Amino acid sequence: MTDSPVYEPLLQPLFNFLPDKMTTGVVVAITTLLLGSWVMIQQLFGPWVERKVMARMQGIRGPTYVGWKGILQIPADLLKLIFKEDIMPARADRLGFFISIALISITSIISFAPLPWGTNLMGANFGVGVLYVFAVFSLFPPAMFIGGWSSNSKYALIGGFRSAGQLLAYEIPMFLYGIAIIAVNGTFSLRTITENQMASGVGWNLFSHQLGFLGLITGFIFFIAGVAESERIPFDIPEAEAELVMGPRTEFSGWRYALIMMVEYIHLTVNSLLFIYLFFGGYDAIPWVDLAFEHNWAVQIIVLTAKLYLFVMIAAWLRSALPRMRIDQLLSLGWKQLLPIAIIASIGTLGFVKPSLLGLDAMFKWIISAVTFVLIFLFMFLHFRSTRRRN
Amino acid sequence: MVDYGILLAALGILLVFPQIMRLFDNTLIHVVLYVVFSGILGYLMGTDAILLAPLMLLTTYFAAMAVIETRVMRAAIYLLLAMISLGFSYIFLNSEILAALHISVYGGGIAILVLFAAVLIDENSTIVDERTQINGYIITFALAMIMISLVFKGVPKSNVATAIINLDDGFALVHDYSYFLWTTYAHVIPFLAMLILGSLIGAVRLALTDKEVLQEEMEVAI
Amino acid sequence: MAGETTIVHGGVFINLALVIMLAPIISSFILMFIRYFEIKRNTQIHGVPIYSAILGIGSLLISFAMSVTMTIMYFTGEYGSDPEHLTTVVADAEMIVGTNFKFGLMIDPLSVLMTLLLGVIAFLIHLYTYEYMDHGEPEITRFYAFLNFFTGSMFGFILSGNLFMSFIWWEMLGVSSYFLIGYYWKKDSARRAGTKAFLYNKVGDVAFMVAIFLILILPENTERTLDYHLLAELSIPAKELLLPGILLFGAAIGKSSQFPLFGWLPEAMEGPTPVSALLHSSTMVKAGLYLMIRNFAVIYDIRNFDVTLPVVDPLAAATFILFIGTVTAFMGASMATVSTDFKRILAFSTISQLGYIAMAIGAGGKTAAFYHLISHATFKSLLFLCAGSVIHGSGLTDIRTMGGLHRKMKYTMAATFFGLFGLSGFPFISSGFFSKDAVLLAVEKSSVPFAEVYYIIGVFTAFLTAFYSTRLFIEVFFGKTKDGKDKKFDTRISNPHESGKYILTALISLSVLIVLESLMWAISTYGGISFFLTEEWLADMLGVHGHAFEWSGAFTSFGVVTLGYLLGFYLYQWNPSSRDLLKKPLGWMGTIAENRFGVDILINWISMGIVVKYVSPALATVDEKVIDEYLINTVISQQVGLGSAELADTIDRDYVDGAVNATWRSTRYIGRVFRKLQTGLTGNYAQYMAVGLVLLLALVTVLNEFGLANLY
Amino acid sequence: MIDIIWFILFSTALFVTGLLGVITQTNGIRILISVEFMLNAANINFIAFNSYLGLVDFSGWSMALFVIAIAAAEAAIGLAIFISVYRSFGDITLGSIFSLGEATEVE
Repeated sequence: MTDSPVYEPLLQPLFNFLPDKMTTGVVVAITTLLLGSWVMIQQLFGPWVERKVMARMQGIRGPTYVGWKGILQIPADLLKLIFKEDIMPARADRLGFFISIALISITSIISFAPLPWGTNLMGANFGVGVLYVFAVFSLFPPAMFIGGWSSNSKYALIGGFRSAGQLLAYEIPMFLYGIAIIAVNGTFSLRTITENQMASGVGWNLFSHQLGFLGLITGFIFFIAGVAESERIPFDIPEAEAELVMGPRTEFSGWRYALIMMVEYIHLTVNSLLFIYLFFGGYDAIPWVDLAFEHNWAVQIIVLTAKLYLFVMIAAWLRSALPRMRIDQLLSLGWKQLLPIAIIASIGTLGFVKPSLLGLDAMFKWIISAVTFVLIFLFMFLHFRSTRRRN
Repeated sequence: MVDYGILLAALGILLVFPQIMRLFDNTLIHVVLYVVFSGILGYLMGTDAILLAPLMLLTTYFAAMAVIETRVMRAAIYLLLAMISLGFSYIFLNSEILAALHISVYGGGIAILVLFAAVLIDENSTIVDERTQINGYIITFALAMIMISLVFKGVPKSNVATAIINLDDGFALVHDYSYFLWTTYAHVIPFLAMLILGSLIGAVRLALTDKEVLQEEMEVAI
Repeated sequence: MAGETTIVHGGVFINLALVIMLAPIISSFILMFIRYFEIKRNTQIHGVPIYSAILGIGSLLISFAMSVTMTIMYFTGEYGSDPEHLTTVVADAEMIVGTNFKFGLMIDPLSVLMTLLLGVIAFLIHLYTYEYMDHGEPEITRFYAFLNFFTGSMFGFILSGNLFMSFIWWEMLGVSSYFLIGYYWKKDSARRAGTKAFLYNKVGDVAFMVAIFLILILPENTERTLDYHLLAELSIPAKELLLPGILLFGAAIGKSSQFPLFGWLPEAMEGPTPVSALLHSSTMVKAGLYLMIRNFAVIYDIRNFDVTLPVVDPLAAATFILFIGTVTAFMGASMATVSTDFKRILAFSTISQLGYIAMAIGAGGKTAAFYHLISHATFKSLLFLCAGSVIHGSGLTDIRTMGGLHRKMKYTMAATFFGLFGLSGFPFISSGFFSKDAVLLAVEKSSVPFAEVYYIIGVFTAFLTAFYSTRLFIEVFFGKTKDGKDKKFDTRISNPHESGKYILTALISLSVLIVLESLMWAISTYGGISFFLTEEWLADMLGVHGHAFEWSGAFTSFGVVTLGYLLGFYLYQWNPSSRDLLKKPLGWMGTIAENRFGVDILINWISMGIVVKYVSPALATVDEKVIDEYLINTVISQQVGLGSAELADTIDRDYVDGAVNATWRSTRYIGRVFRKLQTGLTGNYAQYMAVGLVLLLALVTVLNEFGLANLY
Repeated sequence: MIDIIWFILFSTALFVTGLLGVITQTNGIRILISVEFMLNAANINFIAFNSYLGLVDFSGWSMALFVIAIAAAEAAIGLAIFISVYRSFGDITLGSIFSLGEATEVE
């Protein structure tokens, strides 16, 4: 972890009395906290943006009273929820009830560590980079499930089942799509992936010719999987309020509810950030060119925040535009379509960029790209045919 | 070099700690006990390993609870927790990538399968008779003692390098590891993939089979 | 410069070539799959016809663009090719390791030019198809699938680098042409035509196979190679090349419809017009002659080439080729003169022109042959598209019922004019004139015996060509009846109209192409300016020099062609009643030509009268009596079968069963003893294992303590 | 610098815990959980020794990775088997499932 955060030289001498590993750990924790607080501030205003956008789409005004145009609505709600009574249902499993909420919040917050906000603005430059984020995220489904089970409520239990099933179904394709980009760049480091996209003459991975335009398919489906992963409409089956009241969150109230809603937005944020890093250029302001001002840390943090809000708005747009899917449709989309397409697309991308990995000559590379497109086209065609017939 | 007595004492703490925790039913006492015992363990293990001690204690505690606990669902939760803390302990071995993989496979994959199965089956098991249980404790304790003494005698003589290479660039390490996997073990990975695919398909087929069909198959087999 | 080629392995051209040939084939597979699923599920997917058209045409657009790119790159010297020393790019991948059966690609001037030609023409024909075919029915997906497959196979054939690969693509061409000719398979005649084409081609295929085998075992071919670039370097005496050469030409006889086997080509008109256009211009029938040009080294020993023409041994295959070519050219032209169906006239004229190309090959004029091949491909595809446009617009096929169409179909008429302008070889300016002249010149100068006779027949054929071209044009678009009145289109049958924009795009593009071609050739011949496709330049590229343009031959052609035009105009426009006068003295000739010189009857007699009547029954009898009754029933089943069964019975009863009994008895005994340990509880088993482990480790420790074993 | 003996101690403790579970439990899922602990005890040793012997060769890590993969496959198929056993017998106490065994009264 030599070339990591800018703070490190400042912080390192302060903790010299600790053992080696511990110093690093403390420095990582502090820097993660600093950058994490920036993200947490976004959490206070992201939902407001979303609610405003949705309100405009529905022709209403959204939050207006608290603060300027209701900008303090979310902090106010949070304050209220924190001071509410802490209720735990009778015959709830105490261990599970505590563990689930602890796991969910801890995993969400520590997932910020390897996300760079600028060339030298990151919590920790872990050797596993993006894999760390995926690993930490994979703890989310069991935590949701335990929470649903331990609430001792049928809605929560069914919601927990659905939540775990859904998260599991979309985690794997999401990871596979990420794997293609990771393998192409030869690193797990989100910073290196971003820097590669920043170079001049190189577009963002979403529309880069260096991936044989396979980034388009991969990125699009990664985005879908990310939306499903953050359990937003149209994929909010676990908390479908008409069927399951609030899903696994039904029995949580007070500060637990505040925490769990916060975590939901953090999920949206982190999934958007992952998409931005892997496909949308990270903190790169302009694709194809490499200008000097793009390396300024202030510009970088502003660009990344702006992109983040763009995706919050897209999420709000999706939320107000699309109807909810059925659970079987959702699972079949995840397992039967996104996963095989993920496999085809990641093999195709790899084959395009490094044909020698598939044992092919470099002269086949555009053919590989074309064949991948054709295979995906065929696959989707056949699948839609079969689903249409069944329905 | 670690003293043999200290080693045995640490082993004793690891094995006895869960039993002591079971005697109390209060969260505060649990926390105090945990802090005290990890302090003792850390003191025994020396300053270098002071961060490993609480993690070790936590892992063995969760593992023991997963084994001892009567409710299956609780056992599954303890499995999840034990696996998470075990995964973090890999970071002390410079193996961040295996820590990440371990947590994602065990936390995201196996734990959730066990949780699902536990909820679907919903049966709290009966422990076998007293005699078997006591036999089990005796045998495992004997095994632990004999193994640790064997290792204690063996390790100083064998040629284990005394230092982990302090690799500053984790990415280079991960890259080297991936390259090694891709070159030296390239022929294993397809088999592994086929194994996992086969188990997936088999599991899905088993889980989707109707009860009647299953019973018919059983009868045919008999 | 001629013959100085550098051989390069791999490179960007191979990439391009793969894209060119695989784009249509992949799209055809997709279309076939779609159609397969439609049929299997018994449903129709909405909008599939239009999407399949887009896919089919789009894939050809890719090939077209890539072939243009490849040509420009190749001749401008980018990416390793050198315009001064022309490069041959070769790529190999062994199909069966250790043999010479390779997946080979070869890119040299010949294949590059041919690819460009096919790319342009096939793309325009696909575009034309979009309007010509009815897109209301789902069958169109199948049509595009096979059309794409056909074109893709031809691309593959052109670009293939060895005889083996050529043979594979050749067979693919055959099978896809079968499907395309029989596209309207509900019609009996279309089915028959497809079968006929396929069977006639098969004759050639057999010859091809034998030829490949003979080339493989040539004593000079020490490495047993089939690669073109290696074969061209071998120095083989003309005597040994006689049989392989004749057999290779036999393949071309089947595919390119030369003298005895030309019967399938007119029948192939049963397919849709785009198919005919593709078949006649640059794919199917050209494949055979392209093979001959490609394998020039097999017909002639290329090392001993003079700069002008090879000296031909009277015994060489070339003599045979020249003879067959001349006969074909004459017969084709005379049959075209008496035929009345629009498309059949064009078909017979194709046969005649193919004969010309074969003549050039036989006379050693490789350049002239390729020259004529190019110009013929252009104008013949245009003519077929015009025929399709006329049929599409008027609904008629017989030229006697047509007439006066010049008012209704102006653009089609202009296009037909340009096509016939090339076909008849309009003196001094048309591309057909220059190429035909080159062919005749090659024949005149060649050292084959009786070259003068062939030359005279060739010139007469040129006269006939001019005559029937004039006849066709006048009968369709102008024309007078025998009473001397202007022919008018019979509006009661249908209302003729001009075709739509897609058809016209194709027609106009091809007309422009012909005009450009003619201009270039003319300027290069008279002005001495070396253009993209001038004959000298072509000759340089192909490694063989042709002849310089000669005015004496040109004036002969001029005279003959003008005579043909005048006769045509006299008989069909100025004085139609004189046709009756000619009928009496020349009628018998017409009858012979109409019956196709009895060739089909002869083939029919051989196949039906001899093969079906005598040979098949004899073979059937042999199969039934000798193989079935004697060999299988008597010898194998009774002698071998029964004896071995008895032996097996003894072994089974005495030895195998006894061993089995012994096994179960001992197993039961052991089972009784050890059953006590099996409690069925997993925990107990684990306990046993753990106890065993503890004991083992304890033993090891104790042994180690006493120095009896060294554990570490 | 952590002495390697602590990791071995760790692995021993985890292994015997798993073994205790396998011996004393009758429920299939519980046994599976215990087996996971035993597998991971082996994993700790693999990783520890590989890290301490210098990271030139990664065989130990690779082996740990394979163990993880095989454990995943085993858990998936094992739990599926238990679920279908449960649906057929209404019970997954392994000692009480005797359908495939030989009945005792037969000679």
